This record gives sequence, C-alpha cells and structure tokens, in this order.
Amino acid sequence: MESLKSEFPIFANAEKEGRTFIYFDSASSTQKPQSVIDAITEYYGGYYANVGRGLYWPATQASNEYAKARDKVRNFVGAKSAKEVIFTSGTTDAINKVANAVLLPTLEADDQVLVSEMEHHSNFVPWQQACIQKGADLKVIPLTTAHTIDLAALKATLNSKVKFVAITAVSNTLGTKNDIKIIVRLAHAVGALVLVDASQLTLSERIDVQKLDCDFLTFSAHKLFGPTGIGILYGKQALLERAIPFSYGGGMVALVNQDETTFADLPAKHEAGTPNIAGAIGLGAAIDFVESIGVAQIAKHNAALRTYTVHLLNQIEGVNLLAEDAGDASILSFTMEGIHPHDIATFLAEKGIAVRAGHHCTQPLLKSMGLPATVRLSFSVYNDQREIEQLKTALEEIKSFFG
Amino acid sequence: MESLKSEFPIFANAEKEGRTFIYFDSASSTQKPQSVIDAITEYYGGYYANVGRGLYWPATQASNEYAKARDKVRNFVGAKSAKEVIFTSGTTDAINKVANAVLLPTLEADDQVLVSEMEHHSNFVPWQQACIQKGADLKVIPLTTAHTIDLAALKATLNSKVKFVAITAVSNTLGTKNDIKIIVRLAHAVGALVLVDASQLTLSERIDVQKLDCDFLTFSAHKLFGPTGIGILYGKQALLERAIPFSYGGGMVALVNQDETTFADLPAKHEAGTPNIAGAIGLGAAIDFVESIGVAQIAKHNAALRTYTVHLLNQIEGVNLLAEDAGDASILSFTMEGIHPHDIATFLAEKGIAVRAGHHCTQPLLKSMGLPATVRLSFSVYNDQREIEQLKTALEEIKSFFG
Amino acid sequence: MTEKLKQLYKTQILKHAQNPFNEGKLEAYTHLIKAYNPVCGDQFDLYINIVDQRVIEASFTGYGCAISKASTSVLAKHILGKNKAEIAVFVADFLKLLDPNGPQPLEEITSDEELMAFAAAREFPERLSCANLAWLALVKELFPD
Amino acid sequence: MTEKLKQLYKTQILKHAQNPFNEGKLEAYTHLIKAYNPVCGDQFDLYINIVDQRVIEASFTGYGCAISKASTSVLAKHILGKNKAEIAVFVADFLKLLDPNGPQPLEEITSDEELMAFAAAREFPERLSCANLAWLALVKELFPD
Ligand SMILES: Cc1ncc(COP(=O)(O)O)c(C=O)c1O
Ligand SMILES: Cc1ncc(COP(=O)(O)O)c(C=O)c1O
Repeated sequence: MESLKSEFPIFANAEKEGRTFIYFDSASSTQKPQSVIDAITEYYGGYYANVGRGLYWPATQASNEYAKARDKVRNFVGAKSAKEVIFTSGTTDAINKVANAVLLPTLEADDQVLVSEMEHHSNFVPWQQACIQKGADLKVIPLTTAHTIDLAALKATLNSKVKFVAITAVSNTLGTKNDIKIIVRLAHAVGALVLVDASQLTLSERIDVQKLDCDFLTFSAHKLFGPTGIGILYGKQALLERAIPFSYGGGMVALVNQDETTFADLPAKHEAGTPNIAGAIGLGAAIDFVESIGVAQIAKHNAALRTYTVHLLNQIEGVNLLAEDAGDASILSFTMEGIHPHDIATFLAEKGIAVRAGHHCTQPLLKSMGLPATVRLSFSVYNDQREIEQLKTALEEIKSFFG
Repeated sequence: MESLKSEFPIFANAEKEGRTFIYFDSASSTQKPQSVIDAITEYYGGYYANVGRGLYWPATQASNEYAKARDKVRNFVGAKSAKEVIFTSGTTDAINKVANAVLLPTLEADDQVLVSEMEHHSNFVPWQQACIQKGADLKVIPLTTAHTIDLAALKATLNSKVKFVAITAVSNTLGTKNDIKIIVRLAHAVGALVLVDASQLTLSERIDVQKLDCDFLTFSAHKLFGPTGIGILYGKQALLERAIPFSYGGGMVALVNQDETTFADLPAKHEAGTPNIAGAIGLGAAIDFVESIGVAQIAKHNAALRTYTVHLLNQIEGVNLLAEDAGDASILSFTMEGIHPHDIATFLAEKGIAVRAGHHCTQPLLKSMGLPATVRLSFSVYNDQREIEQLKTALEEIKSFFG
Repeated sequence: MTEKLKQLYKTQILKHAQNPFNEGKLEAYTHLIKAYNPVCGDQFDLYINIVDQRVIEASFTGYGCAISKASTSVLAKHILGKNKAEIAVFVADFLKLLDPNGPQPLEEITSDEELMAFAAAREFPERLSCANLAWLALVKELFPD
Repeated sequence: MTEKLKQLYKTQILKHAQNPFNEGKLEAYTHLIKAYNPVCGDQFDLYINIVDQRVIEASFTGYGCAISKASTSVLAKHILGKNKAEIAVFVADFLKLLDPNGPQPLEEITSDEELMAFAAAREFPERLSCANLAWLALVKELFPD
C-alpha cells in the first residue's frame, strides 16, 4: 500500500510553512483525513441542528446522519443491533460509565475484579477505585515474557468471586496483542463479565463482537482518524437494558414526574443531553475512510513499517527494542543506553519527528519492566519507509551528540 | 445591531440550494459562525495532536490552544483561576458529575435537595435520582404567576437539611429569569451549595461567578455558537479540590500503584482521558465571537426581536403567548387555540421556518401550567424583523387552513 | 402551502381530526388501551369492546396533534367488525403505508383513501410517531409477545 | 542539530548531566528532598546539610533526563554556603531564567554561565518541568506553603 499522506491536509500545510513533520505518534491520536474534516464542516455549515425532536429540515438531516453514524459503528464492530452502540465522549468515559452503572451497583466486599499489568490507566484506575470504594479486590494479571497476558495466571486467578474482567486487546506501549476470545471464554466460565479496551485494536484487525463474545467493548474515534470528544461503548443488549442509565437528563427520559422518572429505550437511555453530533458524524466519516482502505490493509501497512523499523534500529548499538517480536503490531517502544527518552524525543521533535516519550499512561507496566520511561513509535497510513530512514539517521546523531 | 446572518455559512448555503431557512430554535442550539468552524478545521488540518505530553510542535501548539480556550472561559465567566474551569461534554454531563462527585458521597437519608419547577430535565432528573438512591427528599420550588422561582416559597423551604440547590438562571421554555444572587445568598445562609444551570444565561447577561457567588455553574458550548460535545463546569476551587475526581483514567493521575492512585492537581484532576480538544478550541473561538459583539448587545438584539414578536403575534386571534412580559428574554413560547403545536411546527417547517414544539425537556413545568406542549420561538444574532413578519404570515395561513 | 404538506393534511386527515369517529368513552369495553407519546405529550385512550372474538364497538378520548388524532380516529373506525387475525393484518398494512421504504404504489396495500392518506407521512419521518401512536399501543395490548 | 537545540543542551548542561556535582548520598544531612515528576518518571533525592543556618553540604541521587539531572546538579552545587534567605532569592532568580516571559537580557538575572544556560528552556516549554523539578521540590521543603 502507498502512503496515504496526501489525504491528510496537515502534512501539506506543514510543508507549505516549511516545517518538516514526520508523525510517529498515532497510538496517541491519529491525524485526520480531509473527508473527516469535511464531514464536520458540512454539518456545521450545511445542516446544523440539534438531533431528536426538531421537525425542520436541518434537524431531520442531522438526526439521519447521527443515526447513520451509529449504524456504521454497528457494522464496524459487528454488533447485532444499533441499540448496542452507545456514543460516549471517549474510551475513558465509556469505561467509567460501565464501572459506575454496571459494576458498582452489584459489587460487594470480597468480590474480585481482574485487570492486566499492561492496562492503560483509563482501564485500570476506574476499576481500582471501584474496588477501593466497595472493599473488593483488584487482581492484576501478570504478563508472559512475550508481554501478553499470561493465560495460565489468568486461569489460576479466575474463580466465582470474580465479577468483572477488564482487559486491553493491544498494549498501547508495546503493541503486543492478547487473545481476547480465550480470555472471554475463561471469564464467562466463572460468570464474570468482560470489557475489552479496543482503543488500539480498531486498526489492527477487523472487530467482530459476536465472535469475541465480549460483553462490552470500547474505543475512541480520535485514534481511528476521527474527531476528539467521541467514543463508542458496545454492550450486549440485555446488559445495557439491565444497567442503570449512564447519566440522567434530556433525551433519555420517557416520563418525568416529581417522584420518579421512566427512561427511554436503548440506545437513548444511556445518552443523556445533547450528544456530540459533529463528533458522531465525523466518526462515521472516519469509519467510511477506514472501510474504503480495509482494516487488514492498514494493519499490514503498519506492521511492515514496524518490521522495517526493527531492522534499522537494531543496527544502532545501544538501542534496546521492547517486545521486538510482536510482528503484526503498529507500535514499537525502545530505549537507548545512557540517553533519557525525553532527551531523545526533544531531539527528534527539533527535527520535526514526532514520537512519544514517557510511561504512556501505563505506569504499572513500566514498573513491572523496571523502566521509568520509553520512547514509543507508532505507525499509520501516512508513514513510509523513507521516514523511518530519517528517524534512524536522527537517532545516530543523537547518539553521537550525547556519546 | 444588524443581523449577523452573513457570518453563519448555513444561511448562504441554504439559499444556494434554494431552500428558505429561518431559524428560531437557538435555545435548542445555535448556528455556527465561520470563525468557529475555521478554528476547528485549522486544528484538524494544521496542528492536530493530542494535548498534555507531546514534545513536538503540533502537540505544543494544541496544548497552548487548549489552555488558551480554558482561559477564555475563565474570563468569560469571571472565575478567579483557570483551575476553576473544568471541560465537560456538556451541561448534562457537568450536572451529573456534580451530582455524583459532590452531592452523592455526602448525601444522607432525610437530607433535602431543592430544584425548581422550571428545570430542564438535565437539571432535575440527576438530583431526583440521587435523592431516590439515598432516601433523601427532592423539593420542587414552585413559580410565581410571573413564571420565576417563588422566592417566598424558597425561603420557606430552606432549612439546615437542605444540602444542595440546583436552579436554572433562565427558563429554556419561557425565557423568564431568576434572581440568582438572592437565591445563592438564601441557600448559603442555611449552608447549602448552589449549582446554577446557565445554559440559557450565557447570551442573556454578562456572567460573573464571583458576584453571583454560586458554587457551581454550567453551560454548553453548542448554545453559544460553539461546537457540540463540549461544555463547562465552573466550580469554586476549594470545592473542586475537595470533590472526588469526576472520573478516572489517563491525564488525571499522578502516581498509579496497584493498590492506590494519587491524582493530579486541578483542573486535570477532573478531566480523565483525551479531552474534546477540537471542542475546547471551537468554544474558545465562539467566546471570541461573542466578545467581539458583546453579550449585552446580543441580549438587546434578541430582546428587541422578542418584543416585536409579541407585538405581531398578539394581532392574531387565538394565539396565546406565555410569559409575555419577560421583556429581556430571547425565548417566547405560545399555543394556538385548536391547533396542536406539532401541527404548527410541521407547517412552519414546510415554509423553512424552524421552531420547536413539545415540552422542551421541561415536563414538570408544562404539567404545572396544564399544557401538553408549546411552540417555542428563540432568537439570536442571525434573526431579523422581516423573518418575524414572515412567521406571522405563516401563522395566519395555518390558522385559516385549520380554521 | 406546499403540495407535500397538503398531502399530509389531506382532507381525509383533517376531517377525522376535526370530526373524529366516536370520540368519547364506551360504557362497556373489553380493552382500554393507553397510547402516550412522552416526546410530544400526545395522549389517547382507546376503548374497544370485543364480543365473540370480534370488535363490536370502539371509541377514544384524548389529546394530540391532527395526525395522531386522525390516525386514532381512523383506527377506531376501521377495526369495527374485525377479529384479532384481521386486526393483525390490518395494522401491519397500515404500518407499511407509513414506511418510507414501504411498497409502491400504495394500491398494493390498500384502496381505502382514508387509510392511504396517511402515506403522506412517509415524507415526514418526524411525524411517524404521531401517525402510528395508537396503532403500536393496540398491537402491544392485543399481541403481547 | 538546530541552534535552538544546541542552546538547550549547551555544554554547560551536558557537562553537569554527564559529570554531575556530588552525586551520591550524604552521610549526615538535615534535609532529604524527594523530587518526582510522575509525568516522565524523573526522580531525584536531594540531600542537604544545613548547619548554623547555612548549607554546608549538598548532593543528590536519582534518574532523569539530561535537563533535569543537570539542573539538580547545578542546584546542589550552587546552594552551598547559602542561608535560607539567600536560597529564596537564588531559586526565584533561576525560575525567572526559565520563564518565557522572564527578564531580558539574562544578565539582569545572573552572570553565571552555568545558570544562564538553562534559559534555553524558555524555548522548550514542554521541558520546563524537567528544568525546575528539583528546584520546586526544594522550595516546598524549605518554604512550605
Ligand atoms: C436550561 C437548560 N438546561 C440544560 C440543558 C441541557 O444541555 P445539554 O443538552 O447541552 O447538555 C439545556 C439545553 O438543552 C437547557 O436549555
Ligand atoms: C489502550 C488504551 N486504552 C485507553 C486509552 C484512553 O483513550 P481516551 O484517552 O481516548 O479516553 C488509550 C489512549 O490513550 C489507550 O491506548
């Protein structure tokens, strides 16, 4: 696959201003194609209205586009029904909502909740705090030497006290991928519900929630070429129906009386207030963009770039690649002997090369690896081999500067 | 003030397509000026990056713009510090967060929470549900015949059991305005906290949270010429510091250990996950737009249109104006004898005139007035007198059609 | 007045809205069906008397827009004499009339002008919940699943 | 290598990062100051021995980027011999050096090249928290609230 740089206006704009811009930070957030930007401006400039109740043409059109976006998501994750697709403001918001509305009301002291050592803080702290609040136990499943969830340890930990298992599909720090299907099967066998953090999975493989059989799955649009402020919670219909509303307000009620309120049906029940309509429409356009290329194609492109990077960086002495063998990933973390990740990132930034240095919101993982920080590269459809060669040259320069 | 229609591209675009578009539904959501749309596309197409931790130029620029937006809000509401400004996904989200993180942890059975009869469902149901959950009492303060909160009734209801008072500054159905300063003083006298729903206040008068002395104040960007999916919670610093975090995840932590987590300082503490960066930047641009005209100017323009509407509609027999005397409002509800609001709205929509028909998410208010629904007009900077004349003609036609 | 709109409020519908069929309560009835649309506040009580498996009387009370009122009135009028199986077919046909993706031409569904008039709602998806309000409530009552 | 960057990592800073002043623990000390930046994981322990109101010894241990390490090293070196009032002025001046809106020319603040080198951080606001890490921790310890 050719690089799709030309579809992303930021690169041409940077060039026009005489700035180099090589973007290796897509795991934090992807750049936006023109089609996504256009979808948003067309809404704001062409048919802007609130959704839900207006009888005039922009309201109808906005409501239609909002519904279409939901249906694109339904198709994208393979959900049975659009009722199973709840718009949130992002992954973090979605996870907090499940923790509050699904787990907390039934969690009791001595119950257990499982997460893994590789979780992003957003899929760690909400469960930890819920456990603290209720006196329940948070169990952190360790990783194998290949940096994936240790299934033997998971099996050994699962028992009937485990109410919930929250795991990421792909490590945002290392790129390694867990076997979600098996984890779900094991968890269901003891009656636990499973939430899958798919933030880094959406561009790595075609998601099929029915095959995965997970109870909840979440991701953010902004990592998928979509806008900020919008994310998805997929949930099995029966579970979403059973849960108390995620929040309360306009749009999610049926009848409001002084003493009680009855609630609307799914998905409205869990979406109080004016939604992020532009966000949903932008996400719809982002999914169209992804589908027009194909998730498998994107994943292949990214993995090839990672392989090439592994090849080149291994030629630099003192570079230490982490989870080097995670072959089909789009993320690659490394350190360099004697040079701190932040110094590396600052040097690269001065050359217009964007990477991330730090703990990547995975302090428990870094602690387990005995590292204070890494440099993280993450690849996407606008990257190419030449950029990786430039990265290599820059790293060699850094080495000799600090050497 | 002249109509500012030309700054809002939707009107020119509608005209290009040969559609009439007269928009009287700004209380639901305002249209967007070109400057706001541009701020969003410039971000996505010019310096897109996640905020917070990137060391490369788009990350720096995005973080700066995000911080600038917060400071524009701080100035817009007169807060002491940008730490008192929390971005949320909207008013409804903000109210739910205060109910969950401020009220619920301290609410006890037999405590009381006060709201008014004119509240939007978003400032009613969260408090009601919190009370139901804890066995506390929700008291609904009635309105005077002038359709504002009955201060005598409020005074009579306030007592030391009242922990929280949640009131709207302006009725989104009638346009009537409450005396927030007095309400805050009365509530504070019994030790209750006060949240002000300022959704409809932002374009009605210059807000000064220090003068109002309210504890919390919230509004949504989309009613203020800004984007969807972003809103503001102002809170007094000491209260925001005392509150448990609104949600948990990336960006709001300091140290994450297996057993406990320490949290970042304000405002990060209450903003878990990747924020709606484009939304915040768009809101910043919207505030610039408002400031360039002046809130007082906007309010005057809108009130003048309302006065003219009252004058014209009173000439149609069978039209019944609600809260006709709320002189400085930008909202006007009415009914017509023998013709249902939805039929009126459909007729107007066919003529390209956008109004809202229904309960406007204020079922308790409509119930108290014995009305199932009203037609609501709301005015903004892109409206002018000629449009109101067209409305009048249309209403006369409707009357003769159904007559 | 646009053509589309005239279609929607065709004389058939206005007639029923202004002079509804059998408005009022029944003295004796086997079913009282409460149809309520919280979004717009429309509210109808539909009274039906089924004797020997057939509807022998129907009436309604309530408040709503022209569309919902007329559709309730037409419903009350047209289920007279029908048994449950016939009602099921009748309601299904009516819902097809309202469906923007429903059969064309309308004559495939019905030849009754009073019913056909509601097909104009196909152009007004926001008003669908007015047109089918009483009908869906009836289905829920007679065919709980 | 851009000029801006060379400025940032001036020989002064690299020198301290690579050959820090008094790295190691003190045997005896009156203050142990823990400086930690959770965002990047940088972590230093600063040991200070104050006798008769004056700093007679200072050292540090820990791990961090070149900027944070050098700034900690420079701090340990320069507070030697100072009393609390002098430290207050000294730290305030250093923070002015880092402030993008701080005084110009730098000579208004200091003539010490080792300190002045850090003014390059004015161009790198993201690295500010590296440059002031140990300094803010010191302020917190010596001048609580
Ligand atoms: C008075 C009032 N409160 C709350 C809201 C809810 O705002 P949002 O839907 O943006 O959360 C609205 C607008 O719908 C309103 O007018
Ligand atoms: C694996 C993983 N989980 C959760 C998140 C949080 O997503 P967001 O910040 O969009 O809520 C991220 C991204 O930051 C991530 O990579």
